[in-house]
Amino acid sequence: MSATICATTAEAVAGIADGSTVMIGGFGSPGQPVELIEALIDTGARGLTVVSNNAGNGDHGIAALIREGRVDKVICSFPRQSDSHCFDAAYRAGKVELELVPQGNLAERIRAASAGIGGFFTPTGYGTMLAEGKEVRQIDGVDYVLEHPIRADVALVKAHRADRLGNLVYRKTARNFGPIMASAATRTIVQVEEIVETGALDPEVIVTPSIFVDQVVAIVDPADAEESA
Amino acid sequence: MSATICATTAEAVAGIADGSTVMIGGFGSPGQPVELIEALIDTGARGLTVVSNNAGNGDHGIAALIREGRVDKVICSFPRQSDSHCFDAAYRAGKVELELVPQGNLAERIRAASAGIGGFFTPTGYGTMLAEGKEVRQIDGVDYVLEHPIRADVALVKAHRADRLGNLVYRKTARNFGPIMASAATRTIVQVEEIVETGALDPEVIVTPSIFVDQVVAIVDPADAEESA
Amino acid sequence: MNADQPLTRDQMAEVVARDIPAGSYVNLGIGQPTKVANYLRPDQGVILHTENGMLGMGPEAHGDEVDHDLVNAGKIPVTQTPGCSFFHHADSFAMMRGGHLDVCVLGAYQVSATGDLANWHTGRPEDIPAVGGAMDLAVGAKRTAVLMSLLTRDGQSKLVEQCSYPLTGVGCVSRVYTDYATFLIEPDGVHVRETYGVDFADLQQMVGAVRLIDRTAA
Amino acid sequence: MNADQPLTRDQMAEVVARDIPAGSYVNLGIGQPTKVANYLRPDQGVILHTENGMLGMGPEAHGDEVDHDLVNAGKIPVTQTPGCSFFHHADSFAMMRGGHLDVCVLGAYQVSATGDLANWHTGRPEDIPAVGGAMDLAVGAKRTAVLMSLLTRDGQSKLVEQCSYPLTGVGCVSRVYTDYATFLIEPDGVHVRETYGVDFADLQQMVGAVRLIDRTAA
Repeated sequence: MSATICATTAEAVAGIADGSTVMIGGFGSPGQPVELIEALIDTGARGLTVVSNNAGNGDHGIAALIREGRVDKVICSFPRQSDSHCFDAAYRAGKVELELVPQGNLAERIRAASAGIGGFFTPTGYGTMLAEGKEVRQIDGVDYVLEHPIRADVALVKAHRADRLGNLVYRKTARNFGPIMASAATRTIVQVEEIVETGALDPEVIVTPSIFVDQVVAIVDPADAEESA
Repeated sequence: MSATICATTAEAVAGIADGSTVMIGGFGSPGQPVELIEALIDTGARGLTVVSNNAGNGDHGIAALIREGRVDKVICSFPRQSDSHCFDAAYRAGKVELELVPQGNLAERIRAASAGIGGFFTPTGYGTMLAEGKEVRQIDGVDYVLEHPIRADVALVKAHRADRLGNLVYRKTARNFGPIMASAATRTIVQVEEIVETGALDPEVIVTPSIFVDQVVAIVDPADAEESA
Repeated sequence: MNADQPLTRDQMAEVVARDIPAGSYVNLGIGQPTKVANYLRPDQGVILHTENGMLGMGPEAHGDEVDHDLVNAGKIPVTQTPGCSFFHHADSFAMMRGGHLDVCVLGAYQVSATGDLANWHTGRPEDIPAVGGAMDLAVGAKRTAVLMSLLTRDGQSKLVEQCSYPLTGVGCVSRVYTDYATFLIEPDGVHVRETYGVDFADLQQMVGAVRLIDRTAA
Repeated sequence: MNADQPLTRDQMAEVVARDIPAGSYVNLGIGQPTKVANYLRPDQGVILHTENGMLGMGPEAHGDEVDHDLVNAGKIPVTQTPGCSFFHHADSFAMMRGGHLDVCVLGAYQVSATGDLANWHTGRPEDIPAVGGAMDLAVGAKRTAVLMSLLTRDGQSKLVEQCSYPLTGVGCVSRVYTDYATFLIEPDGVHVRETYGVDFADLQQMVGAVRLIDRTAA
């Protein structure tokens, strides 16, 4: 269904239920939708499962969501960073569960959810502790592990520009998980730096077609997750 | 390895061995690399397996390759068209084998080859004669069929522009199978309407990164598969 | 409409169009269902998908509008609309298979009482089979609708207990639009929403073995 | 070079760089292997991939060059080169997993005589595990090389019969660049191509249980 242009982040994130699985874009700071995450914190939603490459850095964005006790579980590839103290503390205190997934399997499992694939055989992780208990199979002489899709109720994504239909373009390496998360969640909420008229984006360069987008809000001067005060 | 800019189509397709599996881009006429196919015919290569959405239309391109008796097997989704007489005749004469694959499974199997996926569970085709003999599995209440990657020795692709490194952009619905075939073959040969200087294509809009491209040749005014004489 | 006459092909397309919720993303397959586009109102804001890699497909192209790189799934030249986008085949079919389309409308040889669809192959050994995107479309959309004449040329119902033609998909069809009635396929059976030129009793006789549930008064 | 002294970290990076064929697509992981970029010659035409969605990555960015939307896998600001391209994470890892990269260079805690790699987890229960793209890189490239010091701080060989640390990948490493020697892991065993500051006999003693094959004269 058509996307809605929202006036505020509060309007964009309204109605995210307790216990939701929430995909959050970004690879570290680039692409992390800090303003949407802060609006999510303001809703008071709890018991969330967060799917993201990292588990937050500094004191804002995902880090704040964890610090405020809203997250029961994190599915990610790289929680440990020099400034991941919010996650580290919650994890060591047993307040947050961690499902560690190799980064490419994380991306492919999200992509599988978006593409209606029920499972896939990946070579990544075969023979390691991250494949323990999983089905394995040798196909044409290569050993694979069976992995399943990761779906989400909501995706929070940061893009560069949207048109009024919800078509998206991204900027440089801030693209990262945005396009696959936008297409894997039941509801996709996007913050962009600019909303342009429909038809202003070249159809050849649209990265996320509007079909995947539900709410769009413009944040003219977004905070950097590492620097925001 | 870096792509080579070729002066002629003959140079671009040189060395394709008898018995090769050759992916050929296009959905009907748009995206079909007619000039590369004609150069392939000129090499005399035989016993080919062709992977393409269609099995040729009119008398040129894939149709000519089949008419000339170079193709032992076609893997495609839609061989039967109003003007697919070359395929029809060869098929009815028992000269060419057909593996019929639902179009989305064809695309996903090609994509799986490019992505190093050993197999995947798809809902498409479940319970039909095109899934007979294939492994099935119910996952989270949905019935799936296990499908395997389709790899190729060579891909022949038509794009719009290339830079000198081999980065590609496409034009409208002629994009279709080009990007996934380019990334699924051991060797990818591309015809474009224009070769531009490296750096002239916006890095945000490149659809096929140069890593997937081996040979590029410019065909300034390419024939349309339905119209070429 | 509970019409006095069986619907024409154009009227059937109009009924389908009227049923599509505003703002939907829709795939109209190839052939007769593409007529539905003619009856979509601009204020419905429906966005058309074509399997060969485009959202926001416009009407058929004529004259100078024709661009050989811009065709629909039937390989007919089409136009583009503002806000359209292009993508490759794996992405296009991921969009379908992943359940992102709201509505898909397909033709059919037969539909079963439990929503099985047969629309790709006659099953005759002399015919060269061609499946295209039919099986992907059948299972991919949130709602798969069929648009077909109710009867074959020799008067047999194409709504059947079990398909005799080779299947395209299992249990995938939820609505069937025909010249004599609009059917809703639901877990408890086949409901008749509207009839055209026949009454419910006539219709039940026409479809024979499939037990219908009358909702025409609703 | 069969050097008189063990190599410095910079010299090790230089040996790796010299070994990369012209025109290769290369991923240098994070940390020490990224130093290899400093020793690639412009005429080598090597194109760098970074897992977070870019081909044609340039050197680290400084001052006004810094763009917060343009970082490498270590989240350090970098620059772009002419002909670079951006893509999303599924495409980036498909590029890796699909075997499209010619060379990948990683650090390691341990490498086994059959090419098993351990580089992601100490195995200590008190450590928070983080894997990132390590397992994908290990299995994805046409050639996976390791760049590491040969010995641990307490003098144990990191080239081992069997890894005691948790594995990153099985049988994936084919070259190991260290300060004392360059090793080639082949089906028939571990070959020594060059030694630095030690002779073959010294080296065999340093690595202990792993039986080495001398190819330094070749």
